[in-house]
Amino acid sequence: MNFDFPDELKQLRDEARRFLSERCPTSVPRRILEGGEPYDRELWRSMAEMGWTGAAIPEEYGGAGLGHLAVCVLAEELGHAVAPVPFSSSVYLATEAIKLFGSDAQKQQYLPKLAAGELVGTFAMAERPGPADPRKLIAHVANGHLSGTKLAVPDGDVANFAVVAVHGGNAPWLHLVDLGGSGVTRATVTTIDPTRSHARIVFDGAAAEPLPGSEGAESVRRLLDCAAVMLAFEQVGCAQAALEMARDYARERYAFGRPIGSFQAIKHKLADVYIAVELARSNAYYGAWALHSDAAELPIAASVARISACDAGWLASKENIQTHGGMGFTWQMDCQFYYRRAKLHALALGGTREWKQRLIAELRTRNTIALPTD
Amino acid sequence: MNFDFPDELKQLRDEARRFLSERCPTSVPRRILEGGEPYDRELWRSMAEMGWTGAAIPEEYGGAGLGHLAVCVLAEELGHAVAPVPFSSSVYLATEAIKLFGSDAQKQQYLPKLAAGELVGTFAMAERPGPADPRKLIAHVANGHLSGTKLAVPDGDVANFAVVAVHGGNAPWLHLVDLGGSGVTRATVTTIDPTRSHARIVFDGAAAEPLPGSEGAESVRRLLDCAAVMLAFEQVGCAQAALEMARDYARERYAFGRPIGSFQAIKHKLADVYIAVELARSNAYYGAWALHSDAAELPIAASVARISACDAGWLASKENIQTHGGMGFTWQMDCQFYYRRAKLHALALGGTREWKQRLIAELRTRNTIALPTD
Amino acid sequence: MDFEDSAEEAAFRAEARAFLEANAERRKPGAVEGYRRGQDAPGAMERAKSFQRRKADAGFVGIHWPKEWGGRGGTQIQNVIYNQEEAQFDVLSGIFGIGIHLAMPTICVCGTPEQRDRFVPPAMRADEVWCQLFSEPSGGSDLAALRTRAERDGDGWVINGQKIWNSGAHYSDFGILVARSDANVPKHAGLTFFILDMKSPGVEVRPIRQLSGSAHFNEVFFTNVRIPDNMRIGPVGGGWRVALTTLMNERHGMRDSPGPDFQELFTLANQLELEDGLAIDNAAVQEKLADFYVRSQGLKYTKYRGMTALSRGGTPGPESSIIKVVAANKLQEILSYGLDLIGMAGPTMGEDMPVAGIFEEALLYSPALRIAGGTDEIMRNIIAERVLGLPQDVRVDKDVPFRDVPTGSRG
Amino acid sequence: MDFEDSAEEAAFRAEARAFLEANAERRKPGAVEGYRRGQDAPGAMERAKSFQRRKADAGFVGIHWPKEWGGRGGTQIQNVIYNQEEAQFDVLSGIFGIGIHLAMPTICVCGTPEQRDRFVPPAMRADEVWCQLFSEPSGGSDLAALRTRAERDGDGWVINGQKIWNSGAHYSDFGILVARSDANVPKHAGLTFFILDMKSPGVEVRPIRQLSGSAHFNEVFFTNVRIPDNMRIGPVGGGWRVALTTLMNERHGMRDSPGPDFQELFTLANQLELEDGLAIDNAAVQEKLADFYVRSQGLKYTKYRGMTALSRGGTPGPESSIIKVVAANKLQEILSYGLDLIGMAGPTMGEDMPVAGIFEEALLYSPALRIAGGTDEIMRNIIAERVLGLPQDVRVDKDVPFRDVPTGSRG
Repeated sequence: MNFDFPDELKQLRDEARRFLSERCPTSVPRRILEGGEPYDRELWRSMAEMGWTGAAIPEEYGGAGLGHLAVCVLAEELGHAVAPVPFSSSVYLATEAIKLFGSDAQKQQYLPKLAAGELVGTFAMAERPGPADPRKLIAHVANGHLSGTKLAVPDGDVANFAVVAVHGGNAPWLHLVDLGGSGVTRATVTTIDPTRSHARIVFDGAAAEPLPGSEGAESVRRLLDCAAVMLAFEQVGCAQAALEMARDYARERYAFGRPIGSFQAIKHKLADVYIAVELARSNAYYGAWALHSDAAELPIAASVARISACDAGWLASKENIQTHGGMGFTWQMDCQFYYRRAKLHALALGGTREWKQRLIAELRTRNTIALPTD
Repeated sequence: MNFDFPDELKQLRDEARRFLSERCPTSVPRRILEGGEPYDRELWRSMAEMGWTGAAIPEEYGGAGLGHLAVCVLAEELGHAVAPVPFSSSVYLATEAIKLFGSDAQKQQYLPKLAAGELVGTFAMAERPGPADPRKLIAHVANGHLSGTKLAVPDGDVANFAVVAVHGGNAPWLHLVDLGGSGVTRATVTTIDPTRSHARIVFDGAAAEPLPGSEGAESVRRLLDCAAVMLAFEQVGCAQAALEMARDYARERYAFGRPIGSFQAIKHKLADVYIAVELARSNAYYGAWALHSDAAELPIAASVARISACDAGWLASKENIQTHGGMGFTWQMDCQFYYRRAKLHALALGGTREWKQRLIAELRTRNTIALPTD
Repeated sequence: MDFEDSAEEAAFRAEARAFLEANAERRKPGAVEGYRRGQDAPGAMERAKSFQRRKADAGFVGIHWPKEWGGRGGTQIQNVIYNQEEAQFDVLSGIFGIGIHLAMPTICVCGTPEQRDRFVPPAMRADEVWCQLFSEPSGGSDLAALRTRAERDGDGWVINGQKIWNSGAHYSDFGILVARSDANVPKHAGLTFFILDMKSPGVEVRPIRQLSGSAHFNEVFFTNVRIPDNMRIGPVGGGWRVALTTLMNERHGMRDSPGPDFQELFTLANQLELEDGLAIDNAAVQEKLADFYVRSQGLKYTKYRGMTALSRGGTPGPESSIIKVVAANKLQEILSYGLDLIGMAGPTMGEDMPVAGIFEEALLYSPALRIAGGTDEIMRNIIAERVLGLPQDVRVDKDVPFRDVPTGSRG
Repeated sequence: MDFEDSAEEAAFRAEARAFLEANAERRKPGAVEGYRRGQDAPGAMERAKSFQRRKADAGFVGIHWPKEWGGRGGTQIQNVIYNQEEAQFDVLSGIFGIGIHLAMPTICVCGTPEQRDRFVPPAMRADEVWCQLFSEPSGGSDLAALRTRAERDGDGWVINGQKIWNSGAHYSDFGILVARSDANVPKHAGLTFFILDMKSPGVEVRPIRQLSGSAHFNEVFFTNVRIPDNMRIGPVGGGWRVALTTLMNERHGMRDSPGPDFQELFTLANQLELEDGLAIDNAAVQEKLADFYVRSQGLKYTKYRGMTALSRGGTPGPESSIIKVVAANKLQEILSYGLDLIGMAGPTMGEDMPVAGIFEEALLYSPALRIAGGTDEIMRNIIAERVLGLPQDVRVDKDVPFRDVPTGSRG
């Protein structure tokens, strides 16, 4: 039994935490929230220099070749710091899509630049309110030109290129599009979390290059599964940070002559948050194992990790505000960062209802695997 | 705005509470739980003498003619006392079925005896685990003879006759069967609540008399709706009693040198129970209004009342045990009566999942009515 | 048992409706009720004042106040009926709520006849607007722990300190203020209640920006602000009892939460396409809808029970104390579920989102509703202690001089 | 990162499995795990004792105990591996758990070498069976508030009082007992820890019948029961520290709840016909199933994290403290939902009900699992104080002599 991260990755996590606590205190997301910049370019550059953006990219393509587990520990720390960078779009989605379905030429072309942080990629899928069901996509490609409208594309206004999901029929379902090219119109949109920029993108016959391996709607689901595991760690980190903020305030804030943390209403509230966060962490570990070992049950593990992480993030971030009382919903307090980000994450790859439905469908097809035993 | 019971019925409620607190303390359900009797015959007789069994039976048929609202206030008190009597089977179901669908001759024959408590009736529907869906019934009637097996019939071992639900096709769906007659085999079954006796009944060509008005599966649903409202009051009374028991114990029991009721863990737990009970009470009032005024939205009101009452009963009865700690799950304590009865009620007319599904279906057909406004 | 007006109630309702039809515009049907969307509109204050004047002249301000206060001498239920009718019109009476519902009743009950006759008439006609100066950063749920000092100085008082969670200080003429006149006695005993002229020198108002971006509250700072003694309400050191009179009138209990409710979720479910058909056809969505509907109905009929008591000249029962905590939490659950259904496209703000973007908007303001006007935790304490009669928590701050009560690094 | 055994672990697992195959019967696949169904079967004790003897002789009792205790000198993870394997067989080691997991470690750590050598060997081979005498009616969650008196009398002690929630007093040879030797000091300071010969005169055992009808617990009464002083563990007045050693070993944290879990609900959903097809095809049922699955998996992998720590020679992290409270509540929710699906036919007890009637059976015993071994409320206090480091609640019973601590009419 070795259900834990190897020591070298724990060291990586400690380094990441030290770096981010110094380089990305909450004043950084606050600057993005209030200022004009879409993300912290400086921070992004340093992350790239440290090899974070290429952590899971093989060395032959200019990456660190540390594998998915390394991305998971970095994701947890970036979530803890609510870092305003396009890491999830570029690393969990764009990079992953090319690794999974790209030709060697495409890997040669994109991965080294992604590893170096010179290119920022993203993933464009949603076309209307409702589930992220690839079979319902309207966007399409006709002889190399992609048309369709994509909503709330994370980092859509700053990314250099996008992996765009289309209804591919018997052809590939994922295509690379240069967002600077012609036939692409992007409009920045305001979201519930302005610390991460989003755009509405209209593709009108934009030049598109297929990812040859991405055949069938399953390939889109596969990409979402991989991203869901890595994002789950970011969500757990974010929830953990909200819990720590609430705990610290409950220790220091007095009411009725005693610390509010000595009242069971607060103690048991935060105990319940701790429970949710630890369940989510354990389930994220399960996802990491499945992703790392390329297990057949990845769709199950990814669903479990995502559902659990979404629940923990929502509970931890809203009860952090509640624990702070009136100050909790002021602009000046940092509670808002976790609350906004937690909900953004919970919507990013589709809501939990979709994932629960899919989880049961997957369990029914292979229910001998991974049923809770003890 | 007059959303309350008339004063004369409030007097009836007070009389009922006084009578039951004296005549039906918890030693009475305990006697039934431990002893051999299926129910408290003495208590039943006195209830009949006071006219409770005939409260909603028109005077022309020997009843008190007080209408459904009277049954509702009595039901609440009987639930509060967890009274071990066949009131719900005989009054909410058997009597109601004959009133709704019986011929005048049938009313003449049955209602006076039901009012006098000389006859005990019940309702037999469930044939297998799963929803109480009349369209799925297998029991059937062929030239006056009924065949089929009914599970967990409340008071099935003591009732004189049963209103039996069958798949009636174009003929009536509800039939009267003399449970003492030939072709009827009943076996007492143990349930989660032995203070209310149940039986498995096999009908093998038993003489059956149709209730002429009960045409179509709708008539069965209609009967369930009417019963659900009256049962909701019994459930609210039961939940209220569990809350009062927990509150009293929390005031008197000391731990760590103070009453456990001074700990927020207990205070907020019981506050949440109070909230659930009051929401259920308000929704039961809504059901009573719809039943009393024969409103078109009865199916909606009955569903809302039932779902709310089931939730309140479960929460109140399980947290009453929790509040009592170790003593709470001992045989000697009375907590068990509310816990057993609450779950029995929650299953009696079908589980909440069924009712929620039905509620939304009803709202969709007539969603202009009764959507929450303010 | 019925939901009908009595003959008198019906007559009054007709009168109220006639006044409103003549003086205000009906809300568009199906218009989504955002959070204070109206109050932030340009020119709102002017329109609000001119309507308030006509409302007062028509006798619909202070409906249930005794005549000697300048009220109509009507009943509580008439008040409820008027509010039901007004709720269907596009007016902003809420801006004057603090003056009409909190300040004036307090002044009438605890103040002198002179104070009453001076302040009530202009408040009714919105010639003078009022705000409340109770909460402090150090206080929070522990309201009586306030620290703003009131020191005797000749024929008056000098105020120093800070208030928070104030609504409308920037447009108010007067405020009701509680301050500590003696820190050497236990906390409830050392308070005194004043009327403050908001134009007094030394009063500084700073808006507090909320998570949602809007600023509906202020911090108010006092630097040697003078208040003449004739602006004191009730005895020196008797401020807590006066403040309780105000808080009674606040009646948190009956307050509901604005924003997406069952109807908005139902509308959304009828619009959204899921994997296999409309959301409203999905059993999982139906079950959630049913849960929310049952709770919404429970609140609605709990209010009806309270209104019935009013209609009989009584006061609402203890069940009204559940409304705020249930409504605020239901709101947060509904909007979270609505966003979950909208899914990947959900984070976008804007009225072109499903159901006019109410789910996204509510996400940002809803946390305040579980806190303002009594946190969930305080509401549950109130239910447990006042309704169920459970004993108080251990109180370490009760019988000690206020200056000796422990305070933490976060005040 | 993997779930595999190390080479040593695999070898040990093979050895354990070989022993079990030779000495016990495998559980039938899909057999529903009721609550202590096995222990109540006729002849259970004899079978349990004979297996325990073989288990001890084969070196699988006290696997991780040091050799000088008479243990195998193995590792914690070997202990876990053996238990995983044993769990697949139809054996009843649980009956001896109090002696092996609680009493012996306490005696070895806090007792004298003589006491250890006298009691450990027979306990390991089940020649002597042990029970625990800690809880009292007046104590409940406030364990240290116990009142059973221990008075000095010459070379020994005289015990008077009452214990409750005892398992196995009627078949036990010895019990570990905590009693109050001094009521004039604060409650934790006045306790002393003893070994009691259950056959001593003055010991009376009365079974407590539970809500479920079965009686797995006893009350034990002491009337002038004599205990020689050499049966005392630890110093006079040092009983609380000794008791804590015992409680540590209880490791509530890692304990799961027996009864219906996701698998049983999944099985039910695959059997039940709803209005429109199988329950498993209903989206509302699927959503509930998913919620339970996610929680069950979360518990499973939280245990794996703890086992990984053990496998590295460490101790499980704080996350293990969540297991009991989550498992007990999940059980109650699952059985309630299962019954709801079974519906009108649901109240009937019996193995011919769906999934062998486990939902109906669990309804009656499940409340105990949220209370026994630490109530939900105590477990949350532990998480809040020991894991999150939140301050203790106000303690009015801490620095006063025990006899002066307020007690209510309900003890």
